[in-house]
Amino acid sequence: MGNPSTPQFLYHNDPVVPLRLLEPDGTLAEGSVSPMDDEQVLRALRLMMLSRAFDAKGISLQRQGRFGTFSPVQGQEASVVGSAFALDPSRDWIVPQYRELPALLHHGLPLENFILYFNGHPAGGHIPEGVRLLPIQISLAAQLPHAVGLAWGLRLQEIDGVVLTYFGDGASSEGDFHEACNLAGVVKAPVVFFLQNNGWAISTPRSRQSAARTFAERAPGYGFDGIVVDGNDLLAVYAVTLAAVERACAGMGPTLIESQTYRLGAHNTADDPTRYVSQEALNAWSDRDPILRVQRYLSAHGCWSDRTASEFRDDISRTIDEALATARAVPPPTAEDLFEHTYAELTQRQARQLREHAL
Amino acid sequence: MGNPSTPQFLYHNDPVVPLRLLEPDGTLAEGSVSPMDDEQVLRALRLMMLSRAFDAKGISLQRQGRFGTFSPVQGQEASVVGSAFALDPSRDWIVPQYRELPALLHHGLPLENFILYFNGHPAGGHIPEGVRLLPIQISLAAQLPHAVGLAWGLRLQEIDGVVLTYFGDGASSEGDFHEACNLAGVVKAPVVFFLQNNGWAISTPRSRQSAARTFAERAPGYGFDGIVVDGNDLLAVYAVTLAAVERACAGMGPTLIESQTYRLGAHNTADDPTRYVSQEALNAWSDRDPILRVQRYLSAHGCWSDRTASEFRDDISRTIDEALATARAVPPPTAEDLFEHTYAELTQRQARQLREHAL
Amino acid sequence: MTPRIGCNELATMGQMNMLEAIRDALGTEMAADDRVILLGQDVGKFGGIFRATDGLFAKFGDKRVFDMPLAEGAIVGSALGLALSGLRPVAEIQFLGFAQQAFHQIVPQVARMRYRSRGRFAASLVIRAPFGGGVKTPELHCDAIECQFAQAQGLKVIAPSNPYDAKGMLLSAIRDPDPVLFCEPLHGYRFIKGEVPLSAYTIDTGKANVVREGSDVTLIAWSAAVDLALRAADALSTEGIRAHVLDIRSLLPLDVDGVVTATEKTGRCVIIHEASLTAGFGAEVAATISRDAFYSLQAPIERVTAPDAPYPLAAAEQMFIPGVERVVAAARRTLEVQ
Amino acid sequence: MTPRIGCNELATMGQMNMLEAIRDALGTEMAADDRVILLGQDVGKFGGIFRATDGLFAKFGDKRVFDMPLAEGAIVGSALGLALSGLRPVAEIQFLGFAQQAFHQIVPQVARMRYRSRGRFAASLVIRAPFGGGVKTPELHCDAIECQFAQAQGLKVIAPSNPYDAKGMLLSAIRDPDPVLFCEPLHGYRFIKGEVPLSAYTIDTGKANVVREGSDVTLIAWSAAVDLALRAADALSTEGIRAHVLDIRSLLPLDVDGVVTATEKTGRCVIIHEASLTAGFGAEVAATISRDAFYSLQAPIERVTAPDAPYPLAAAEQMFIPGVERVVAAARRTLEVQ
Ligand SMILES: Cc1ncc(C[n+]2csc(CCOP(=O)(O)OP(=O)(O)O)c2C)c(N)n1
Ligand SMILES: Cc1ncc(C[n+]2csc(CCOP(=O)(O)OP(=O)(O)O)c2C)c(N)n1
Ligand SMILES: [Mg+2]
Ligand SMILES: [Mg+2]
Repeated sequence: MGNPSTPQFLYHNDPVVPLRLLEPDGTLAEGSVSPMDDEQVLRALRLMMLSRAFDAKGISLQRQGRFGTFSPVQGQEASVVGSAFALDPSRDWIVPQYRELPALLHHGLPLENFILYFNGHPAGGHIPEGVRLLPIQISLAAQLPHAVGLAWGLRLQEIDGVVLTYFGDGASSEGDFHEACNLAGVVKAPVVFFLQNNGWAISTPRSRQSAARTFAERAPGYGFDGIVVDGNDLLAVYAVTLAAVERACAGMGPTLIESQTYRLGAHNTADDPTRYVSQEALNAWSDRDPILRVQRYLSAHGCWSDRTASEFRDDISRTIDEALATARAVPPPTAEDLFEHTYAELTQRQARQLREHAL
Repeated sequence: MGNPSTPQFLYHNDPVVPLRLLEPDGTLAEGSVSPMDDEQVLRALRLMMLSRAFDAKGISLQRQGRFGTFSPVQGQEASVVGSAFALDPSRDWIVPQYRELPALLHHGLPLENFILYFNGHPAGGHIPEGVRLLPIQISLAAQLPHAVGLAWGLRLQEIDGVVLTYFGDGASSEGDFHEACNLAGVVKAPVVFFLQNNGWAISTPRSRQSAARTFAERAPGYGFDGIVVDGNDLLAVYAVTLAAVERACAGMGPTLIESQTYRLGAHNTADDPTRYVSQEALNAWSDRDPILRVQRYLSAHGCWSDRTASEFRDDISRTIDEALATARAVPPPTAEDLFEHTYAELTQRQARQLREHAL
Repeated sequence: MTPRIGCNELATMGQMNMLEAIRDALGTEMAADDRVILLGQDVGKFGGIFRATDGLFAKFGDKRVFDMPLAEGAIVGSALGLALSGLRPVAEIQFLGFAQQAFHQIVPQVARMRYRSRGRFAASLVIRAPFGGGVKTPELHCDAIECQFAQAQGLKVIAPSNPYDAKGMLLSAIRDPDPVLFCEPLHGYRFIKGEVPLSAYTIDTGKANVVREGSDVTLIAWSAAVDLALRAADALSTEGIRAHVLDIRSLLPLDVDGVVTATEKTGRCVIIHEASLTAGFGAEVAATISRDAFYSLQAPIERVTAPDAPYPLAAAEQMFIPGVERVVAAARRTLEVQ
Repeated sequence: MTPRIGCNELATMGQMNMLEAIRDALGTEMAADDRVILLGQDVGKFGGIFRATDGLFAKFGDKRVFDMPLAEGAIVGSALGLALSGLRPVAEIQFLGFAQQAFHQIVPQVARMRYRSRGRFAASLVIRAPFGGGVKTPELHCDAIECQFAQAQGLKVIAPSNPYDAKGMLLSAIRDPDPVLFCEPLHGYRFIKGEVPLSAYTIDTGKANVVREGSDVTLIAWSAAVDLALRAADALSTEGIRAHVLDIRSLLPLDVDGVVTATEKTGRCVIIHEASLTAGFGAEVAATISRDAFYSLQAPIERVTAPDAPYPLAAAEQMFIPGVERVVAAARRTLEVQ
């Protein structure tokens, strides 16, 4: 990464100003060099657009009662995609929260599994063999100690690989955050704590979540570095995450990344954010839309045109429709599904209950 | 406190060098003024010596099977007494862990209650009306959210008072530490987190507890100040705690104080520290004995002589013997004691069980 | 039994669902006692994710209603401290499944403060949390884990089944000197409706309640399962079977006498709950009966519960939740024995 | 029944207490399988506060035995991650009471990983923790809360009563693809002794074990209470009463057939445990019997347990813990019924 945009970690840096490489107008920040080539950026953009399109589709299906409650990514696409692109899916692991669809897809989860999951089909929980991904976590922050244990275990067995775990500003208030970070520091686990500060935990604003100036400032309290990045800047998120991954690979232990972004939509499809989000805040952040920013950047390079845009859109809607069709073709759950995988084998009682159920 | 030794809080200070006012040889550190007058220091010394004497007595009684397992304060007397002296027992609250006997006594707990408690007598749990003290906490760090809630509640009701809570370097790794500090920062609770870093959690050394350079560095992650103090320096501990109490009273919210001290004895009377503590470490810290330091200081002022020493000793052993006698005179627990105070009133089942017990 | 309401009281009654009854209780007690405060995730301006505290922030302001950082342990632990300072906190946990994050504060701390301090300190507080399935929530939002708290001597664990009880029991809980875990039926929030007095009233939370008289078989339940029991009783009545339905209301402490009396009424017992069979609170009810009402028993004690497995994702939940047919079948089985 | 040991095996047997048997199992499996690692507070150089891991740090080094920061949630949560990385973690929680700090990791996380991932990931790990009273420990060190985990479908909750079982069940637990909460009787650590084979062997942890044959009354227990049941059986035998003693060994899953068979043997049942009465696991055992062995029952099912109250401070514990006289009295009561 020996270029002028190498991220500076907290000990050496103002902890409050987020690192930015790409300005909202799509130009590179002064003195910055892009850490991704245009082809990579195009692939990332496709994923960001897929995510945005899936949000829209999911919300509309949900309104028709044809899809379950789920949490859209809208506004956070650079944060999620930039970080996922810094990982090697054949080596690294993702330990997710629940609002990171494009990262899961990039890492190898079939879109139909995600659809099945939020449709409440048991089969949706399955993660294909070989995909280095833990299940979606509903219990906030509970995934963080798992990520640390997994990373530590890889290190103990001298298996290459870094674990990146996603969580929100809200989740960072749970005790599990602290216990996980502290352990990670002690055992120097190759883990990246990727905190998506999207301004909200349901209706609770960032200001009510913590009096800390930044969440990244917590890292020194665990003996490692933290950094704040502009989470709506694909290039900066990618650069910072890549640096953290490389540090972890080099045995330098954990990093806490605070990605400052914004939830442009509702918490989930059951939520009504107009009750608590001001229109001004939304407008301010809409101007910083992460997808527009990348499109402007690519336009300036001559890599983005109305034609590419419409090709992308067609391709994406085909992808989504196919996944929906695949998911729809999965037979409904059976009584066996209720019991299977509780244990490696059915217990006496389960076997009896299953028989009774079948009657 | 407008004197040159006003504690500097972390944002403005090197977080790693502990504040010290009194050198191990009993002289004041350069440019320092004592925050306590000699009469206060004498009273503090008496309590420190009482604590040390009680440790010795308790250990010897325990060996004879006449006292339960308890955790001696030995080595930490300046840390415990200096902090307790900064509080006003008629206004402030203490929320203890379990290794703070002299603070409890100073705050109003009769010594016989403490003896009864560690003798396993139910009556030992009682805290006299008017004494602003929560029960001894066995579940590490669980007391911290209680302290925050109590402090916050006082503030909401505009009742004067600060809550000081004690906990160890070990306890600081629990999720409750994080949740409590974070909440305290958000609601600006008038609470002082007094972390006694005595180098050990049973056999686990400080280095294995956290990779943080200091625990005090965690405070900025919660939006308030932290400070490191020489925990074997009565004057520095007093000064730092008083400043934190005054800040809390003034509505400036919480402070995290890391008192760097050392457990000179065993974890508790069931522990054998020779298995894991090196003799060198013990020697190094014995040279920094907090009681000797105060005695040297007072000697230089002409306030401490062999005669005062022997008067103190006699007075202390009388105090301890009286408390032991009072405790011994309490009748043994009854079946009623098993049930009473579970709820405000006995439940149906409890009433029945008590009747059966009485048969 | 739920008191019959006379004509002259009707003017002072309102038709409410469970949520409205709960909100009404909170507002009533906050107006009456300014020590009562609310805390929890999103309970402020937002009014709670289910709107249980809707309007209370606007009415009582930011010194009485508090949005909390996302940490259940700190919500419960600070509520204990707030209680010790002299306030009467009512804490909301968004879903009972997340009370597991606060388990170490609820069971060994809140429940024990009185005992530990030999009566010096009382943890007079309420923890409200919805639980149970049937509304297609995500994982861990639906788990019926009320029994995991039923060993916590010092705590009261209560679970109303209807709006009338919800309001009265919540008012009693807030006034109770002992801590109360108040488990609310997620399924019933909007579906279960009834007449509720607009004024304040309390209910002896420790007393089981006969919600339907019968002489052939006793159905015992709490929370949303009472509604199921009543529907099963309706179905049974079409076959001429008169079911006696007991709502235990309180798990801890358990009204042993109430359970025994209801069992003796018929000698045949079906216990119904949303949790899985093994180690659900139905076990305690059955065990109590199998000793204290043994001689009245005419048939094996049936438990109709969810199967022994985790609560499944939403598309499978209807197979998981006990339904009317299973209750009816179990009741018939008890009657097949002569 | 614990297998009889032939003469030629004696050379390969050792007299051990519970602790020694546990330590032996850990050392045996660590030598046999280098995926097995130990983690917990003070388990390293210090060998654990009860010395259960004594010598293992010296033998297997700092890549196999880990002193952990003081955070039970992180011990359990990271053990889950370690298991997913391919290791076989055996985590020690110093006292089961402090497993409440990890409740949210044990019940909704460890127990569910297999189910949540539809079999892709197995949480193959063991959590060891001592529990129970009688050794004058401080508050919260003695609480018998094993039943609080017995609703955690996906987890196994087992509790050996003697050194032979302790070793065999621990070896089985470490090899089990499913997560196991291994509850060790604090009281028995040093007091309960027996012959233990020096080689490796496993025990089907899910099968209840008849530890004494009898025909008059069935005593059912687990962990330290089995020893109590045996002492009560001795006392009863002096009155000519032959007690049948069943050690259920496993709470979750429960060996329903084993419980039913043992009950049918005598038709009279006393269940014994260290936890308080209400919602203790005895309730599940009694409830199971009251349905599945109902027709064999000759008398009310008795439960001999601690009273409904928190575990008291040490000087009162002897009044709290169930003793031989109470078991004998309960057994006699069941026999008074004709
Ligand atoms: C332990 C726990 N407590 C409460 C909830 C309910 N809940 C679901 S999402 C959410 C807010 C999460 O905020 P954040 O972590 O910032 O993530 P975001 O939704 O903003 O992506 C809450 C409180 C939960 N799922 N888990
Ligand atoms: C939640 C919890 N886990 C474990 C224990 C067992 N235990 C008792 S004291 C102790 C060490 C505490 O260390 P620290 O907080 O530094 O306090 P110190 O003993 O050094 O004063 C441990 C692990 C406990 N009491 N509570
Ligand atoms: Mg958020
Ligand atoms: Mg310590």
